[in-house]
Amino acid sequence: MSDKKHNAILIDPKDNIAVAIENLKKDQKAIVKGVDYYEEIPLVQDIPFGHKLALTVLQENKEIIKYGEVIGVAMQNIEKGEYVHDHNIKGIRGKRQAN
Amino acid sequence: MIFNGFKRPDQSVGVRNHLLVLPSVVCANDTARLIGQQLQGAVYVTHEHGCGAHYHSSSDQIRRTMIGYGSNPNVGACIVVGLGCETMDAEEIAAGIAKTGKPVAAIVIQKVGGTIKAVSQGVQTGQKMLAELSAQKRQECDLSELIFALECGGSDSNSGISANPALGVASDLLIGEGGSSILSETSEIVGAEHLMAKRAVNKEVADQILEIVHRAEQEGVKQGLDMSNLAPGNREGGLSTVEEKSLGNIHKGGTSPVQEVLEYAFKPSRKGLIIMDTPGYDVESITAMVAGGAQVIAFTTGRGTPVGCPVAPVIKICSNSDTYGKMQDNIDINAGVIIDGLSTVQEVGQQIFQELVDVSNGKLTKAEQLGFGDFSIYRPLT
Amino acid sequence: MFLGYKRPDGKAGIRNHVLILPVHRMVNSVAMQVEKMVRGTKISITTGEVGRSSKDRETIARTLLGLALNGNVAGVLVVGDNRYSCKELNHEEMAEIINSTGKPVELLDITESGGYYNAITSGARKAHKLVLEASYYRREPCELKDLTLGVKCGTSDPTSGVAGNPVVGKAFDLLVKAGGTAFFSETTEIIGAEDKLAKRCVNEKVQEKLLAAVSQIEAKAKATGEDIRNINPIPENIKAGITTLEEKSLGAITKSGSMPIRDVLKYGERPPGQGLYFIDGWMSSLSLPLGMAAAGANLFMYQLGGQGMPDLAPPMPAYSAGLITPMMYLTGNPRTCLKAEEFVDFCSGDIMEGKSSIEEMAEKLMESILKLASGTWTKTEIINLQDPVEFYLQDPCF
Amino acid sequence: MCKKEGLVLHEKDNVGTALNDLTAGSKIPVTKNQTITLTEDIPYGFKFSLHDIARGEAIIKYGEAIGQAKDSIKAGSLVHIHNTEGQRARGDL
Repeated sequence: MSDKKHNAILIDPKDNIAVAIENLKKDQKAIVKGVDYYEEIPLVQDIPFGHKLALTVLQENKEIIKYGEVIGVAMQNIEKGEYVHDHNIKGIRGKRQAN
Repeated sequence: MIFNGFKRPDQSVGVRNHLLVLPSVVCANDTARLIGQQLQGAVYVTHEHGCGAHYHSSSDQIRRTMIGYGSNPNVGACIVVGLGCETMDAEEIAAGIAKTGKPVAAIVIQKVGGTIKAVSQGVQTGQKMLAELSAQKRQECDLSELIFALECGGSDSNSGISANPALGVASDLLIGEGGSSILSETSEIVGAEHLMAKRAVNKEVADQILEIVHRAEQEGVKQGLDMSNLAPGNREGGLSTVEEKSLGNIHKGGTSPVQEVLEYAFKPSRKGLIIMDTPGYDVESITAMVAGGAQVIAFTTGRGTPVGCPVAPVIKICSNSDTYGKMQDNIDINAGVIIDGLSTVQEVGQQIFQELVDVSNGKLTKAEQLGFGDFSIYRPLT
Repeated sequence: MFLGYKRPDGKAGIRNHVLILPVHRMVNSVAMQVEKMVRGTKISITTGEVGRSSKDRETIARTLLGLALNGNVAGVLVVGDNRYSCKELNHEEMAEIINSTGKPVELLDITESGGYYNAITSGARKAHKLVLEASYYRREPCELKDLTLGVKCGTSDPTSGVAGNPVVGKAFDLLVKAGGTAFFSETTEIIGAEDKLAKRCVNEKVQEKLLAAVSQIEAKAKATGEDIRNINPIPENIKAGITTLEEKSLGAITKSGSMPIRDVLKYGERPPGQGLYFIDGWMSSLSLPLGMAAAGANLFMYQLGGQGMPDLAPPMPAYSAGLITPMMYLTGNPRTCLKAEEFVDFCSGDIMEGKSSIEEMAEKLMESILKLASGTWTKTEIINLQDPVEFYLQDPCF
Repeated sequence: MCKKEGLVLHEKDNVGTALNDLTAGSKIPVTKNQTITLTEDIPYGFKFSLHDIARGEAIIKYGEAIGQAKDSIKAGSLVHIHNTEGQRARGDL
C-alpha cells in the first residue's frame, strides 16, 4: 500500500468503476483505494467530483458494477481511466425495452 | 433508551407539540393561513386538493393522508378548515383525527358565514387549544415509540457512499432500540429490489416489495417515462442510471430486516424497518410518512435542499463537504467527512443517531429555525 | 416551585426567547427583516434616542440591556451601526456586557456587513445560531426565589382597591417571604398614599428616595397648570366611580402587599437583590411593562378594573413587555371578567360577591402564576398581542 | 354569607361603596347598627355618604382623605366629582 493520498474510491471489490472524491484532471493519475485495493490509473479525461471512472477496459454491452451490483451496461467500448457516465452507459430498468 | 416527548391520549408519543391548521380543500387555504398566522405556536399548511369528485382511489388517498397528518403524534391539536361543498368534508376529516383523542375542531366557512367569521372563530378556538397545549410537559418516553422517516433528495453519487450508509447505521441503531424506520420512494428502489426482498421477514413481504417496484416501473413505462432519465441535478452529481441511484438509496435502510410493506400514508402495524410505497418526490413522500405517524425525518442530500415539514423536524444530512460548505443554512450534518477521510460511516451514523435523540428532545433543526413547512399530497393517476 | 429555564448568570426564565435588539433607530429595518426570517425570535425596536439628553439615552441603554439580561431571554442578537453609536448607546459595549454574564450573544454591525442585504443575511445566520442554542434549554425545577413578578393596575375602578389589587398584594407577600422579587411602580399613582408606603421603606435613605420621586412628579404635574383630574384619574376611572387621584392611589398601593420596600429603582434598573421594590416609572401601559421587563420581571400582571368598559370590549391590549415577558390579565371585578373573558387569565371577583377571601384568592393566584411560569401561555401571549415599544423618557427633545 | 349591597372599608370612612346597582330609597345596612336610606341611585362601585358631610370636610375612604367636599352632602347621596375634589397634584389651584 502506498502512503499517497487517494483521490478516488472503490466501493465494492466486485466493482469495475471507481468514484472520484476530488475534481480530477486529464493527464492526472486517479489514485484509487478500496479494501485491500490500491491502483494508480492514468486518466484519459477529466473526472468531476463524485463521478465515475473505468478501472478496466469495458467492452460494449459489458455490465457496469457499482456497490457490487449492476447499475447498467456500456453503450460502447470504454477505455481504462475513461469517464463513465450517461454518455457511454445506460440503465436497463424503468424504461420501455427496445424489441 | 429514554427521551422526553409528549404523550398523547392514544398512547402515541410526539417530539413536538403543534397546533395544526389544516384546510380540507384548496378553497380554504387562505382562511387557514389567516388563522395560523394569528396564533403563536400554530402551523398551517396549504394544498391543491379536496374539491370535486376525484377518482375513488384518489379521494381515499387524500382523505387518509389528511386524517393521518392530523393524527401524527407531533400534532397536539388540530383545526380543520373546510368550505362546505367539497368532497373532502372537513367535519369527516376532523372526526377521523378526533379518534386519537386529541382536541380537534372543524370550521366550515359556508356554515359559519364567510371567511372573516371563520378566521375569528378559528383564532378563538385555537387560543383555547394552545392554552391547553402549552400546559403539557415533556415526559420520559421510550425511543421505541419513534418512527424515523428516511428520505433523500437532490442525490449525488456521494449520497450512496457517505450520507445514506451513515443514515442506515442510525436507522439500525434506532431499530435496535425497538423503534421503526420507514424507507420510501419506490421508484428509487428500482434495480435494488432483489436486495430488499432478500431482507424481507417472510415471502409475503418479499413478494410485496417486488410487486410495488414492478408496479412503479410498469406505471412509469406506461406513462412513457424513462426512469433512467434522472433529474438534471442527479446527473450533474455523477449518477448515471436509476439502478445506480437506487443502490445508493437503499443504504438508508441499513441492514435491518424488512417487516412490512405499506401503501401511501398508511400507519405501520409492526416495528422495525418498513417500506412505504410512495412516489419519487421528496415532499409527497415525506407527507405520506408523516401521515403514517413518523415523528422525525432524516433527509440525505448531495446537492442540498431547503425542504422542511410543518409538523415534524427534518434533519438534513449532506453527502459531501462542498455542498455542506455552501448550504450550511439548510444542512444539519455533514457526512462529507466520510469522503474526506476524516470520519467513518459508523461514526457519522452514531452522530445522526445522537442528533435524532437531541431533536426528539427539542433541539431545533435548520428547517425548523427557518420555519419551513412543505406539504403536498400525492394524487394517484387512476 | 415551578419549571423554568436556568441561565448561566443564575437567573431563571419562564420563557425561552431569542431577542433581537437594534440599538439605534437606524438599524431597526434590518433587525425587523431578521426577525421575520428566523422563527423563535422577538424584536424590541428602538426609537426616541435621537435629539435626546444623555439622561434619556442612558434610560434607553439601561432598558435595552435589562431586556437582554432578563431570564426569559436565552440569547441576544445586538444590532448596531458604528455611525450612530454614542457614548450612552454603544452596541459593542452592550454585547460585551451581555457576553460577560455567560448569555449567548451575537453582534451585527451594519456598517461592517457590506450593504443592506448582506447585513440581513449575516443577521439571520447569527439569529439561527442563537435559536439553535436556545433549543437545547430544558425546563428544570426552580424555586419561588428565582421568580420575579411585576404589576400595574389599569382601567381602575372601585373594585381594584378592594378585590383586585389586594389579592396581588397578598400574593406578593407570599412571593417575597419565599425569597422572590416583586416590582410595583406608577409614581403618579401613589400621590396621596405615599405616607403609607414611606413607613414600609427599609431605611431612611429609601424613604427619602420614595418621597422625592413623588414630590418631583407632583411638582411637574402642578407646572402644567392643569386640573390633574383632566389627566388622572383618567375619564374611564371617573366614569367607573373613582373621584380623585388620592382615592385612586389608595386603592392602587394595595397591590404592593405589606412587605418592606427594599429600594426605589430607576426605570429599567435591575434590582440589587431579592425582595419588594418600587420602580420610579410612569403608568403608561406601553412603557411600564417594558421597564419592568428590563428590571428582570418574568411575568407581568395587569390588574384590570374595567367597570367603565363597554360590554365585550377588549381591555387595553398593551403588550410591549410581551416581547419577552408575558402579560397576565387579572381582575377583581366579576362584571369585567364576563366582559373581557377573551383576555382575562385570573378573576378574583368572588371577593366582591362575598364568596371568597383575599387570602384564599391569593393562594389561587399563586397557583395560577406558577402554572404560567411553568410554560402555560397567557391568553394574550397566544394571539401575540403587541403594542409599540415606548421608553419612559422625561426630558424634552430637541 | 348573604350578598351585601354596600361596603365600608374602614371605620373612619364617611363613604361606603355600592356592591350592586342601588336605587334611590333603598335602605342599605352598612354596619351592625346603621342603615342608610339612599337619596339617589348609586351605580355599582360608586360611593355614597354615610352621614351628612359639611362643605370643606374631608372625604374619607380606606381610612384616608381622598379629597374634600365641594358642597354640603346629605347622608345617602352619591359622592363623586360633582361634589368632591382631590387636592393633590393640582396645577389649577
